[in-house]
Amino acid sequence: MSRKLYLDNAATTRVGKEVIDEMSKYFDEFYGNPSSQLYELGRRSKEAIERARRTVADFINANEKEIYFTASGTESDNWAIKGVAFANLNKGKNHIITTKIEHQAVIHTCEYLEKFGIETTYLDVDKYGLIDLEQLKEAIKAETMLISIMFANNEIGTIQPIEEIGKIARDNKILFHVDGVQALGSVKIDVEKQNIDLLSMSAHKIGGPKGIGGLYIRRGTRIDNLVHGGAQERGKRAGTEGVQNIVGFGKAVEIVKENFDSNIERITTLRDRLIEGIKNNIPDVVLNGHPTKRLANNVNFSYKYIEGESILLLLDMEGISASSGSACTSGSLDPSHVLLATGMDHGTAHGSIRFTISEETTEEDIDYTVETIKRIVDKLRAMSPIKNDEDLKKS
Amino acid sequence: MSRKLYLDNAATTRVGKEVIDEMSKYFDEFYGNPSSQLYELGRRSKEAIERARRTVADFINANEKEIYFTASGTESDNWAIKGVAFANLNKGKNHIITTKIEHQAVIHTCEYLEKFGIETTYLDVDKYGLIDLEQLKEAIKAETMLISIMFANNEIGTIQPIEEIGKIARDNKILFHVDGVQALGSVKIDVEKQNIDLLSMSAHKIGGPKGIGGLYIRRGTRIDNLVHGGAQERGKRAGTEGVQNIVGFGKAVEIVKENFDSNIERITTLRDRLIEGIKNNIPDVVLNGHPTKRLANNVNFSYKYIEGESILLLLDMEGISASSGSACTSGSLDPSHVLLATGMDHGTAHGSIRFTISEETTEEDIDYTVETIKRIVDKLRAMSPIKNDEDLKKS
Amino acid sequence: MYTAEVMDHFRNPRNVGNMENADGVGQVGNPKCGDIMKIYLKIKDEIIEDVKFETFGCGSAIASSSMATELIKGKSIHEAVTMTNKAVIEALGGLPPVKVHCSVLAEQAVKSALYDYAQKSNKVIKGLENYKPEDDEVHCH
Amino acid sequence: MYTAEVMDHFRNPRNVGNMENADGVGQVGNPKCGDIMKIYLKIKDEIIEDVKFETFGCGSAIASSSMATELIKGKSIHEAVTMTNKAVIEALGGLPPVKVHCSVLAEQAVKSALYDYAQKSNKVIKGLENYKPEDDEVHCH
Ligand SMILES: Cc1ncc(COP(=O)(O)O)c(C=O)c1O
Ligand SMILES: Cc1ncc(COP(=O)(O)O)c(C=O)c1O
Repeated sequence: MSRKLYLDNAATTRVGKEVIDEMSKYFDEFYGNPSSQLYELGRRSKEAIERARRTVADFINANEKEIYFTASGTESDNWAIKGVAFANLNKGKNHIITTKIEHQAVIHTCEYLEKFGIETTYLDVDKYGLIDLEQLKEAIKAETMLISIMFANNEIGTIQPIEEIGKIARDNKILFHVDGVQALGSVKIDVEKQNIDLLSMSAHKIGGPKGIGGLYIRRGTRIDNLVHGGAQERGKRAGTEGVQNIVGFGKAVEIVKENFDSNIERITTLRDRLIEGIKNNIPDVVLNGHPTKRLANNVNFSYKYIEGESILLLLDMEGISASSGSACTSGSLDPSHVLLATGMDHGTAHGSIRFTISEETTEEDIDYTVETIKRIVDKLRAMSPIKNDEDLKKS
Repeated sequence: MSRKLYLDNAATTRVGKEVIDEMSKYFDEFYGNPSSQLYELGRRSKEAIERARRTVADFINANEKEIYFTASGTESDNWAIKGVAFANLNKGKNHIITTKIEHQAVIHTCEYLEKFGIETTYLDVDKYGLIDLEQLKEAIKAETMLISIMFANNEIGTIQPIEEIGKIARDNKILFHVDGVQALGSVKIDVEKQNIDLLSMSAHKIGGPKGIGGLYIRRGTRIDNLVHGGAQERGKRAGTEGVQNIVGFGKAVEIVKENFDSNIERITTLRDRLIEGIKNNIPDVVLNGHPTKRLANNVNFSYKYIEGESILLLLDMEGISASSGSACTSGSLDPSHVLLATGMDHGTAHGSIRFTISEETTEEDIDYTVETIKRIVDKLRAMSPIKNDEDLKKS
Repeated sequence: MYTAEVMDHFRNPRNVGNMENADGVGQVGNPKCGDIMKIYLKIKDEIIEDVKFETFGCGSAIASSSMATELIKGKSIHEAVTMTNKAVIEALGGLPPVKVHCSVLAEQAVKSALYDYAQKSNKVIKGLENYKPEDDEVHCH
Repeated sequence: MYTAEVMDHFRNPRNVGNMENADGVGQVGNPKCGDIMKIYLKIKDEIIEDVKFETFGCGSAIASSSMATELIKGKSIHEAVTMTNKAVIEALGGLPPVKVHCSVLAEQAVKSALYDYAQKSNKVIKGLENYKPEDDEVHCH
């Protein structure tokens, strides 16, 4: 294996040296429990947490008192949705609106809430993965308590019109939760301007450590706790804080903040080079997601007549790490629910590969990727009994 | 400040060098998402998690398939109790039995469940903090679905007769959850022998990192998820795993396992030296908890006529970190609910200090502690308007 | 995730390709489920002289097809019809539980091709009496 | 958590101790709540010539008592009675929100001691007309 090329940065990212250095003090030097305010070691831990909280708050234009640390983007999604749902239990507000292309953390949470009498409407998306604002308006009922829509999709990278959705929610006095896990660090998030009431974040998608997330909760929002116990996080999220992880999250945000615009511009250019390279060199491919309203680092194509897992395995042999759909579903055999929601047929959906690049990706890497994926697609197509769209649609 | 003596190891522990070293590879070398099984980096992360899982399972005589990683002992407690309660929702099983001296993670969870129609009986304890098995038996009803009792108390160190409780639970076909957060690493835990169905654990209490816990769930136990989403942890606890933290948890357990018996013996001897030292040198003190059925590292006394926070502040000035009650309540002004449950009056309860030692504590440290606490108690008593038990009981 | 044997057959699949004038052709699976296997047989004196496959599917589908062709090549049709998915799994040194259906598909593809041969040549193959070509309904595994 | 001023008064409290033949003594708080403050006054010509305190309580209770005694020492009883908990907090450079009640207790202890003096000496102190010694019921803050 000559080359190592990690192109699955939407699944998780490498933790950089600066982040590791910042975290390292909180293992065996400043190891106090942040709840222990009566001695120095405990106060140090607490201060470190509050510093990180301010950094995260600044980054999304929130107040530091509105940021709560959790263990993952998934926990944040669960908390936002269950917390609002349970706070409204038996109050005649039992309806949630979300979309068909949310992360499982949202979809499975909404499904679970059915047993508590809570109903969910799943909005459609068009072939680019965009929701229809008119359909959203029509879905709103007197019982609707929450609209939960992701800022940007993790598989196809499509960015929703969050500000407009937020306005609709506000006009109807409905809370608006945004799964911002993929958007954080790639799109400018401003909870005020975008009318966001709850925002889920996750550190490991932006160069921070795994197992730490955040939830922005607009002041005054009525929400139950998901995890009960001690008085951590101002009594709203119990459990001894993963201090080192919180510090790492803060540092990762700090790094992303520097040169934000120029970095995003550079990555976007590379993304488009990869998109053009694949489109121009490999026949019978479909770009998934919106051509322009998409995450700066996301390239997702369906390669007709072949299947995604075998592409991934061959890519791995060539040193390239990529993904077919989201990392979390890679254990399952169903084609991506996101691609199906865009109206794609199952057969084509099965042959989809997501490359997600990072600041470390070079032009040379992009060109190597185009050449490699072309070779692999050719090889697998030669083996396939499906040769055209007719074959693909038979079933 | 000449000396630094950390005697709050029940609040949290220092992460040792071996643990840090083991974790360090999982930041920027093996940083793959463990859900990404189709490339090398992802498989590495997954293997590391499974290795840690086996280590933890072995340590409590469980099968590796029965161990689930969470973000804290608190989350484990929440999951065990809410998970069982919600799995039994509307099935005529709406009663939980616990004790008055549980950690807030248990008590606040049970209180929260009231809004879902779930009732909890809180068992009394005697002056040593022990429950009465007869009272437990009488509390059992046809509706009882869960008994949740801590293995050892975090404040006063009292160890409950878990095996006997487990037998009672089993005889009555009731699930038995044990908050083992303080017991892990200090008491031999054997989920088979002790009839435990669910066991909460936390890494940061045994030399592991903060923000990672575990829940043992006996195979076949009907329990809802607390956090829904991706297929992590065999579909039972969603969210991208804190791989580095799980690795640290596993390593910490591995270290605790080595020389377990001789370490516990050594610490017990030091504990008893501290207990004797305080008893013999300071008048009007009360040892909290059971004299022998107590955690090897726990020393908790009430110093009459003075108040705990001022003792702690003076201890901090002398370089000694200790605690008054549990770390999580240190923000609150109420005296410890645990001490009140043992029948202690408020005034005396206010003057309680917990020292919890570690393998690193020396005899010299113990003697320095005795001498220092004596000096501090003398100073504060000289300032106090309360001079005897009569004064103390007035209110 | 996969054994070395699976990876070997995936990376260097044996008997890939199609065949003109095949004596029996069988295709099973469908694009909806993400696997299709097509097997071509050249048969002379009841012996499988040559076999080819084309597969649309995951790594283990390709490896299972490749292994199945190896297992029946040179065998008599009566032997070939007794080849089970277990034999494929064993020869591959095991498959992950979620991938077992790939080996089942390989067994069915072989049976389907033998059935086609039996139909065309008016032969009876013991063990295929009850074989029914796949119905049209789709059941993904 | 605490300001340097609080820590200084906690570590080196001024005017600690009791007083024989005090002209006024006031005690507020109770052990149930975890704070008791007792203030002793020596008064001559309506001037607080000396003051002592004893406190059972947390760091900020001790610091608040110490600061309160400093604020009234040498002042006339009419000035002393106007000392508010805010003045104590300010002089201490601030108190955490959960500890504000300590400064309230200090204000009350001073008032209680002045009231005792007024009672004993049959004086009227403006500002104490409506002062009622604590009722027996316990309200912890
Ligand atoms: C008995 C007990 N249960 C639960 C917990 C909570 O665990 P964690 O600190 O990991 O949230 C603690 C520690 O604070 C504890 O001592
Ligand atoms: C859009 C989206 N939401 C939620 C999550 C879950 O976050 P985490 O991996 O921190 O559990 C992810 C990542 O997997 C995601 O991409």
